[in-house]
Amino acid sequence: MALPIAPKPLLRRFHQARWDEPVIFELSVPGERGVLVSEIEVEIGKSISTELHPVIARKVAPALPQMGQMKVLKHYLRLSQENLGADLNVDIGQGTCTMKYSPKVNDLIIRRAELFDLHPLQDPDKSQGALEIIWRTQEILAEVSGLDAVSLQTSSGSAAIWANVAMIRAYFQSIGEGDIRDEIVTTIFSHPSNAATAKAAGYKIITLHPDENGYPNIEEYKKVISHRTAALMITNPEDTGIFNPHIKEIVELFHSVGALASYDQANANGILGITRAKEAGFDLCHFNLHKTFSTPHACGGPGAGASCVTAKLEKFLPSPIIVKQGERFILDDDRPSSIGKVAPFYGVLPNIVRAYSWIMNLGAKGLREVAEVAVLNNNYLLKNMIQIKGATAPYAPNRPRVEQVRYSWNELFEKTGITTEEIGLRALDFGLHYWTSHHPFIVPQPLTLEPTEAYSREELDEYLNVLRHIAKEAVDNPEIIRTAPHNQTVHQTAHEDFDNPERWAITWRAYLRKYPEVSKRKRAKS
Amino acid sequence: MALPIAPKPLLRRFHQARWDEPVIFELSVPGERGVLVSEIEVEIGKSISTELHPVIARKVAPALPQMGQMKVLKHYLRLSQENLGADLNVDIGQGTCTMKYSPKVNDLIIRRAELFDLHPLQDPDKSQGALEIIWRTQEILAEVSGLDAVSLQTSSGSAAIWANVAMIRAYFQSIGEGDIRDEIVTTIFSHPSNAATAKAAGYKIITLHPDENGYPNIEEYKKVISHRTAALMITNPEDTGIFNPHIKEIVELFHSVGALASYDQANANGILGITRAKEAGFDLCHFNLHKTFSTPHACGGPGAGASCVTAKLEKFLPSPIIVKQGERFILDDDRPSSIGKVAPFYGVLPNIVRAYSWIMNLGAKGLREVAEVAVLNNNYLLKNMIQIKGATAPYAPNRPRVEQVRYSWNELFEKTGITTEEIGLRALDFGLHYWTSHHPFIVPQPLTLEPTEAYSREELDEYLNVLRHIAKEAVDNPEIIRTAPHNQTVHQTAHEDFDNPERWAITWRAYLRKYPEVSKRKRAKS
Amino acid sequence: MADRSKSAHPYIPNSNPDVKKAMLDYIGVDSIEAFYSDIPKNLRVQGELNLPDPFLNEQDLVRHVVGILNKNTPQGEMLSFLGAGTYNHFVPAVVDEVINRSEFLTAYAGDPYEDHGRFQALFEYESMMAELVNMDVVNVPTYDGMQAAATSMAMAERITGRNKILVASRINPDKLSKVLNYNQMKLEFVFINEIDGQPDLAGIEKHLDSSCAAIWVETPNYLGTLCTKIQAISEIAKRNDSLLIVGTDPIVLGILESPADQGADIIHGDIQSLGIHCWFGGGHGGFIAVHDDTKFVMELPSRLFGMESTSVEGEYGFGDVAYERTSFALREEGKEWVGTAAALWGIAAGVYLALMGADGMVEVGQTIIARTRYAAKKLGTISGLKISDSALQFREFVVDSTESGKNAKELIALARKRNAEIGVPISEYELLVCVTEMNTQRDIDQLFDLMSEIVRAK
Amino acid sequence: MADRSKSAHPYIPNSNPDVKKAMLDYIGVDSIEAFYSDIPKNLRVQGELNLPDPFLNEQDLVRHVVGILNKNTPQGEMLSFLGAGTYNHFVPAVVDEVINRSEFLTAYAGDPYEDHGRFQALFEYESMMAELVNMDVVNVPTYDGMQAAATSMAMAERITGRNKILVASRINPDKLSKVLNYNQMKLEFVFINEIDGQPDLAGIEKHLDSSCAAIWVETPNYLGTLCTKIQAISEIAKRNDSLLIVGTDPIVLGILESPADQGADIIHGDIQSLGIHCWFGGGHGGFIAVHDDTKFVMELPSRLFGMESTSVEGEYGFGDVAYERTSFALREEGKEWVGTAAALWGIAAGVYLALMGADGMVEVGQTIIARTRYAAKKLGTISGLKISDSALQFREFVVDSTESGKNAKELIALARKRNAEIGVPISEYELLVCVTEMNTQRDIDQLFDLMSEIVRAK
Ligand SMILES: Cc1ncc(COP(=O)(O)O)c(C=O)c1O
Ligand SMILES: Cc1ncc(COP(=O)(O)O)c(C=O)c1O
Repeated sequence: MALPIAPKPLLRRFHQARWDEPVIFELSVPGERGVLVSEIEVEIGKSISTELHPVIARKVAPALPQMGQMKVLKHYLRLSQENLGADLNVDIGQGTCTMKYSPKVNDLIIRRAELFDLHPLQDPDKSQGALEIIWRTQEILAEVSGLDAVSLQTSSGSAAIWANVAMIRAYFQSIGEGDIRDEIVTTIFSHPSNAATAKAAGYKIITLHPDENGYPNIEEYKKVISHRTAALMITNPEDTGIFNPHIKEIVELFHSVGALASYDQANANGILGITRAKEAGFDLCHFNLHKTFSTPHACGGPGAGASCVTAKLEKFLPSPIIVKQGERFILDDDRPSSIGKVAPFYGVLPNIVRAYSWIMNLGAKGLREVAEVAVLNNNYLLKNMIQIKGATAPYAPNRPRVEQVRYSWNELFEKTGITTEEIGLRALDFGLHYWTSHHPFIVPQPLTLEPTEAYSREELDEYLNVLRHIAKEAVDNPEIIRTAPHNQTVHQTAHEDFDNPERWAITWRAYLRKYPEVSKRKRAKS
Repeated sequence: MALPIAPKPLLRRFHQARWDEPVIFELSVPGERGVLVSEIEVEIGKSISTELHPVIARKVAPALPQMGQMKVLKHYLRLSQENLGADLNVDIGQGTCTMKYSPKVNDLIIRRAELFDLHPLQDPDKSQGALEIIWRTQEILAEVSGLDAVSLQTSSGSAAIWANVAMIRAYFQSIGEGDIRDEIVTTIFSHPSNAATAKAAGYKIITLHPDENGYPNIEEYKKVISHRTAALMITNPEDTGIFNPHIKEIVELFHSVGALASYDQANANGILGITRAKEAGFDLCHFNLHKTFSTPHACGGPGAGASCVTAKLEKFLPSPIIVKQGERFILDDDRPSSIGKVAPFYGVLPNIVRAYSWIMNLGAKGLREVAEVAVLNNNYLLKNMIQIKGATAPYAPNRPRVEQVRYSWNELFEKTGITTEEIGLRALDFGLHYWTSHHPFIVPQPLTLEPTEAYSREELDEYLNVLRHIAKEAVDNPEIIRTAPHNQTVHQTAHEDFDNPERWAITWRAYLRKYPEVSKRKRAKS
Repeated sequence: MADRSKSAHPYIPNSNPDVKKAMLDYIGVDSIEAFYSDIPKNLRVQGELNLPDPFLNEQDLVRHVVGILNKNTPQGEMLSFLGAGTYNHFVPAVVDEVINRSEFLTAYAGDPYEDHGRFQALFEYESMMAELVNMDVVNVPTYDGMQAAATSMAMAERITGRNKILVASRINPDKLSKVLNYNQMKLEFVFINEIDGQPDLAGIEKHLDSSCAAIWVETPNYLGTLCTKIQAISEIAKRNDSLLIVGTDPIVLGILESPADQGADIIHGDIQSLGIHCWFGGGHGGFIAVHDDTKFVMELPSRLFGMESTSVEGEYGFGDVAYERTSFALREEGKEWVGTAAALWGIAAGVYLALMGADGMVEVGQTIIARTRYAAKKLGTISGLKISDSALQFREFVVDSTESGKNAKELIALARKRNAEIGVPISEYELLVCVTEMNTQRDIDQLFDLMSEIVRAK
Repeated sequence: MADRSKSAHPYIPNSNPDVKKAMLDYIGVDSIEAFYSDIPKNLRVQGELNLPDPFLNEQDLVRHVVGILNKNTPQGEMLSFLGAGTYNHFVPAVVDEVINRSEFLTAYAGDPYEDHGRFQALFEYESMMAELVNMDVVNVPTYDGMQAAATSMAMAERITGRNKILVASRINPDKLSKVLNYNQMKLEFVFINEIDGQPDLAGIEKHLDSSCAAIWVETPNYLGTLCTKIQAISEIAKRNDSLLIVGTDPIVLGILESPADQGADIIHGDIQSLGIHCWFGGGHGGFIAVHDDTKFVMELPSRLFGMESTSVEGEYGFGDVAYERTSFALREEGKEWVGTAAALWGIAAGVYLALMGADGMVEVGQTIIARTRYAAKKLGTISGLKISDSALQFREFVVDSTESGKNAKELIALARKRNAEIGVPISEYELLVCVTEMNTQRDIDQLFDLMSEIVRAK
């Protein structure tokens, strides 16, 4: 042992932080306090009782943990280290989710009282800044989609799709076709939320399957549309990363039977400034600000959704909308055809401001650069991936992909019995997240990679090297894969109980109730 | 594998995050950028050249890494996870350093433009808030020490001690004894900075050693003081945690020969509101705001020092001081006897505000509670520690300790050959920091534990359990200790090169220069 | 020296021309255009998007955006008594510290291995919420309380197979708008007016029939009134095999008996009060709680994180309970849908509850009650204003200004001139005033002075 | 319900009376007093400390402290051209993100194992600074640039065994105060006035003798003037076996040849410009750079983090180089002293340099030069003001107002009335004006308008 230091091996020798933390209730010590509450002033205390009506007064205080402040902090900091986070990861394995850099400057910008300490019902004269940013973001997204009007009220992509479905429904009700048009057409490689929200709105769902090109033949659409069709709800490029070049024709087909067409642009990352809802003739579309527009994913929300519509549908947008009047920004709530509220107030402001900042740092040229480099990165991965033995990119052979590719490990599986889930668990040992794509697995043993613009070539190579290595291990040493993860916070987790109502434990209290031996043990200890 | 889950073992199964990160230069890719700079306006660009005089213009840009922003962030986030941090640790193993909870609310309070974006020379009318907090903190610390005047200009404890030495020097110069009084007396269990700063100020150092009580017999002081003595500089309780009850007598002894007495109260945590510099007659003392008063240690600074003096020495305090005039706070710089500047401007403002907030959350009662619980925690540890086979608490047997104890593993070492350093490395495997105390090791195989008020009984027990376990391992399985750490970011580090000028590498460029094979390898790779 | 035009964008490392070229060469194509060959010309945007000029460097960007935001005035810089859906409660610093951790802020959909922390934190959130409501099952938060309400109704429809909801409390109109629109294809809503702020039991009985899926009560209701009749309504519902759905705000549950203990089958609400800033109304999350009964659990659309053992003894593992319910698994055959929701706010609420503990939740309830009652009492002494009995009010109450001759909008306008927000107008002469633990006695006394003044003002 | 008096303090978990009692019982004493038995009665504080009433809960505390801080006006809300030791440069968000990470913010003195991250980050800081200065050794930051200067002189004394420093540049008076006081027992300082802002070579030669430990030059000097004579002075120094010590600001080193390449033996300065906010003057750190020469390295008092191999191939380890120099190891026999210093600012500066990269450092230098020159040129056109040649000015320059009849203090007072800070007075009629990349053309044009106006004002 002495200088110089040998070269590092090809693969990172990773271990995730492991704190073996108890569940927070186990850290409770009677009498400890995490934070004290503003006290009732002596004068108020003298004259005012705090008793509640005896019928409703709580008799037993809730059994929350009692912990000193540093203990609470420490527990959650440790848990945070046990969480990978896009900031620490080469997060290209979560295809369809557009994991990209959420710039820290945008987080810094939002952490100010001038944003977090605004009440939605305060004098609009004192929230002109917030309203201005919402309005500007609406304007920008109108241009990015090519459509005419935008609402930022929803807090996720699916909720924005929901709002779009609700507007479709309202539109047909407004023209007296609400009862007739009860079908919505989607494709199996469109995000599940298109089907699910439409179903929740009361529609019957017709799902088309792809041919060898990766998308349904246009003839399939012709077979299913009719006067009962309310709308097409489609992602394009679909989850395969394949762009359906017939999209305009398809939209026209729907229009020809009086139906609408709604475009799921949750992920517009590969086509920013390249092609839009407008060019293909869509009536509605939505964006996820938490994907394409970089707001952080926040462990699964809050996100922020944008619903964009043509002028024809503008009056159905959720209320209020923010409009500019002279130099002032006002809330317009007087909109009788509106579908009303889909979410509280005006949307997830911190995310709207973040997205606005992100866009304003890039401009039109920058957005296009985002798209181009995302697509470049994706095709670079594709070129490499299909050279890995056992991996394929189903459909449309030799065609480029847009922003992502749904790969298949089926060949590897057939040869070795190693599944995509197992590969995923093994990838964790190298500090990389890997997701096996949405059910149902139309593509067998799927893996969807979406590199976005945020990752450097070296990082893409790191990911590829790990996959190459695991593909080789599947042949040479499958046991190490089957017993993975080895270098993670926890080890292989059982899962039978998760689907067994008698045995599952969704909360600590349910766990103690269902497994009294644990409570007994705990009581014995203390 | 199924619910319920078995009890956790006694010791935490810990692994620190391991990212195996390259050195940042290895992450550089030509052309990448982390942040762009405000551009020269077109109009300025047209009329103004940016060329420097050719004699001094840099010809080759500095060889800094070139990295995208997310890559920079990711690198440092990963390094941060590879750093333990008091927030994540049961940080009682860094005795003498008063590791305690640095409340997050205080960090939140300081992160505002009204503090970080103030210029020290801006209109004092526009920085009254900052001046007010400095002034209030001065007043509070005067009361906590019992002395008359306070400067918060320094950024560490040692620097505050330095300021105190410089004032002692100025004092004797002012009374014409500057040349005569050239000796300073300290004790071996006073913090090394007392001796070192005094030496840097030009003094000869006389260091007294303890008797079996843990402090020098008062007769030893009598032997060394004379008209050449400038001052006593002493910590009390000393690093052993033993309070010298004769301190008032000792101070009087120094006064009797015309010398001053300066009290190192870096760590006053066990005696807040219990005893002060005033009561023992000291002329000067200092506090570390980053210890007793909770400001975060910041990887080793910035801290914040407070120098406190009696009225007699007030005129020597560093300039400016902050004084209250009517309702205004002003900077007084017109102080001809002042030692001048010891540091820029008015001190480390963020830390002064943090300390102020901490004190204002506790008040007099709270500070005393801090002291009492710190001492309780310490004596709880002591009671447990001396029951561990192989561990002892040298000096003053059966006496209580104040806020810390210097223990010795000498018995364990003699029996097993396991050193305190080795125990320290093994403790890391359980996620605990352990420090072997300052050189020189007067106490053989030392360990100084200082639990402060911040840790709960359960946390103290966790630390004790680990030490008990290691003490047992030393007998049963010493090899596992000798090869530790096993669950850390890195493994046993060589150290010979650190003391070999031919081989050490203090910077990446020096490394590449001294080990040309590395550069060659890197060139070959790219 | 430096040629600034060649810089890669800081967020796009491979935008550096040399890297691009090398990658294109590797792939074997000439230009990025090649990857767009599937997009027909007539679908292509002509030229550049028409967007405002960007601020390419961070310094200028910050100046621009912060410049706009500074046109806002935060509540902290005024006297504010606004509620009506978004509430100004105290957020301990530790909450923000935790949810701003990169690891939590930027994570998304990792497995229960590399995202163990997220799973555990949300399991703990579920568990602490469960203690508040005394029920064994709480979801990973959905978007907001409005969605939680809407979904609770939809669940009742699926559970009972019936299609009518009796609305027995006065509901926040925004929430109602959402609930009605959401459920319009499947549920009919019948409104039964409150009497003196309490549900009208006789009215409920009158409308009860075999099509009644559930009775919907809120406590506090839109006007801040706590409901004393939940137990009674629950008995009525039970007799009819209808469900009792109760909306509440969890911040009251330190002092209020959980509706579950008075017979509620489904409890829903918004968690914004639990450690989440106002964010101009953009900081909401919804919870739904049910008993650990398959019939109910299987109708929840949200994710449910449960605990599990691992291959190592004593190690806590986590994962998705009953994943096959969800739209992720089943598309339109799943329960409603699931996706990005409000997980980070759930973590925030969990940290908040852990910090507060039992004592904190009791105390904050007491402080709010005390200050609400104090404010109601004081304002009631102003001639021209009428406040109904505040004994059952929590955090909000109604001020009726009819007698003063000034309507709510006029009063608000006068107050705003004095940098104060005195409440939300809910009818021409009625103001909904909100008092939280953030409004100290001094604030309330100031409100009193101000109201006295503006009521009299000419 | 809740008895608020029995709560443990949130920062002191064991302050709960039951826990205290249990611990005392375990120890076997009656009360905490027992632990203080060594502290004689006459040393005990009588009664309680006389401190202001505390704000026991976080909500009230925040309101109190933020209330005081809000009396400040940040530079961002005025027109500001202040420098003279603390500089308003842009701080990228990532810098604050990194140094606010709990792990870095609260760590202290861990081993190179559990604190691997801190060691690596500071090694990288040293290494990036080393590239800026083109020297192989840079310390873990000391307190500030003033201390770095003072220590550089002390090092020269120890290295050469000589006791005189020739001060050839105009030095910031605060820094000078520190350096003189620090070194008063060991060094004599001889001041050689500059000629036209440049060191006086002849003057230096005149004072050079065998007692001369070093010549001290600053570039930029106190007035912002870059020094063109370092090479020449280095040759003079070398001939006399004296050292050349150069003070600089690292933010200029993207465009300025490193003084090391012109013969400097020790370079020192402040790192506040590199990603650290102004903090009212409380955000400073000092660097000292030397060549990798034992004679120099062994005289550095600060910690030096070096790289090492570990027992695992390819793993980077880190640790303290030449620890036996330090006061930690040797008490008064160490080199000056070491302790808590400014490590976190070192990490900040490292992150800053990594973000900026070579191009960024060049560009920021160019932007500052361009705007400084533009400002000097514009202000020079105002009649009554005189600005000397700005060709060698970096970031600061002097405005002489003699001809206007208004002195510096008057001008400043007039400007402050208009919410502007126009500079720092350095003599009766001289103002030191500072222009950084934060001052855009618009700001400078506003400064011009304002100066034109106040120079004319009656
Ligand atoms: C194409 C597409 N549509 C919709 C969604 C749903 O978005 P959210 O998770 O925000 O509900 C996603 C996210 O995975 C998506 O990729
Ligand atoms: C008693 C004592 N004095 C002085 C110091 C020096 O403080 P600093 O590290 O801030 O220079 C310390 C810190 O370890 C200390 O414990």
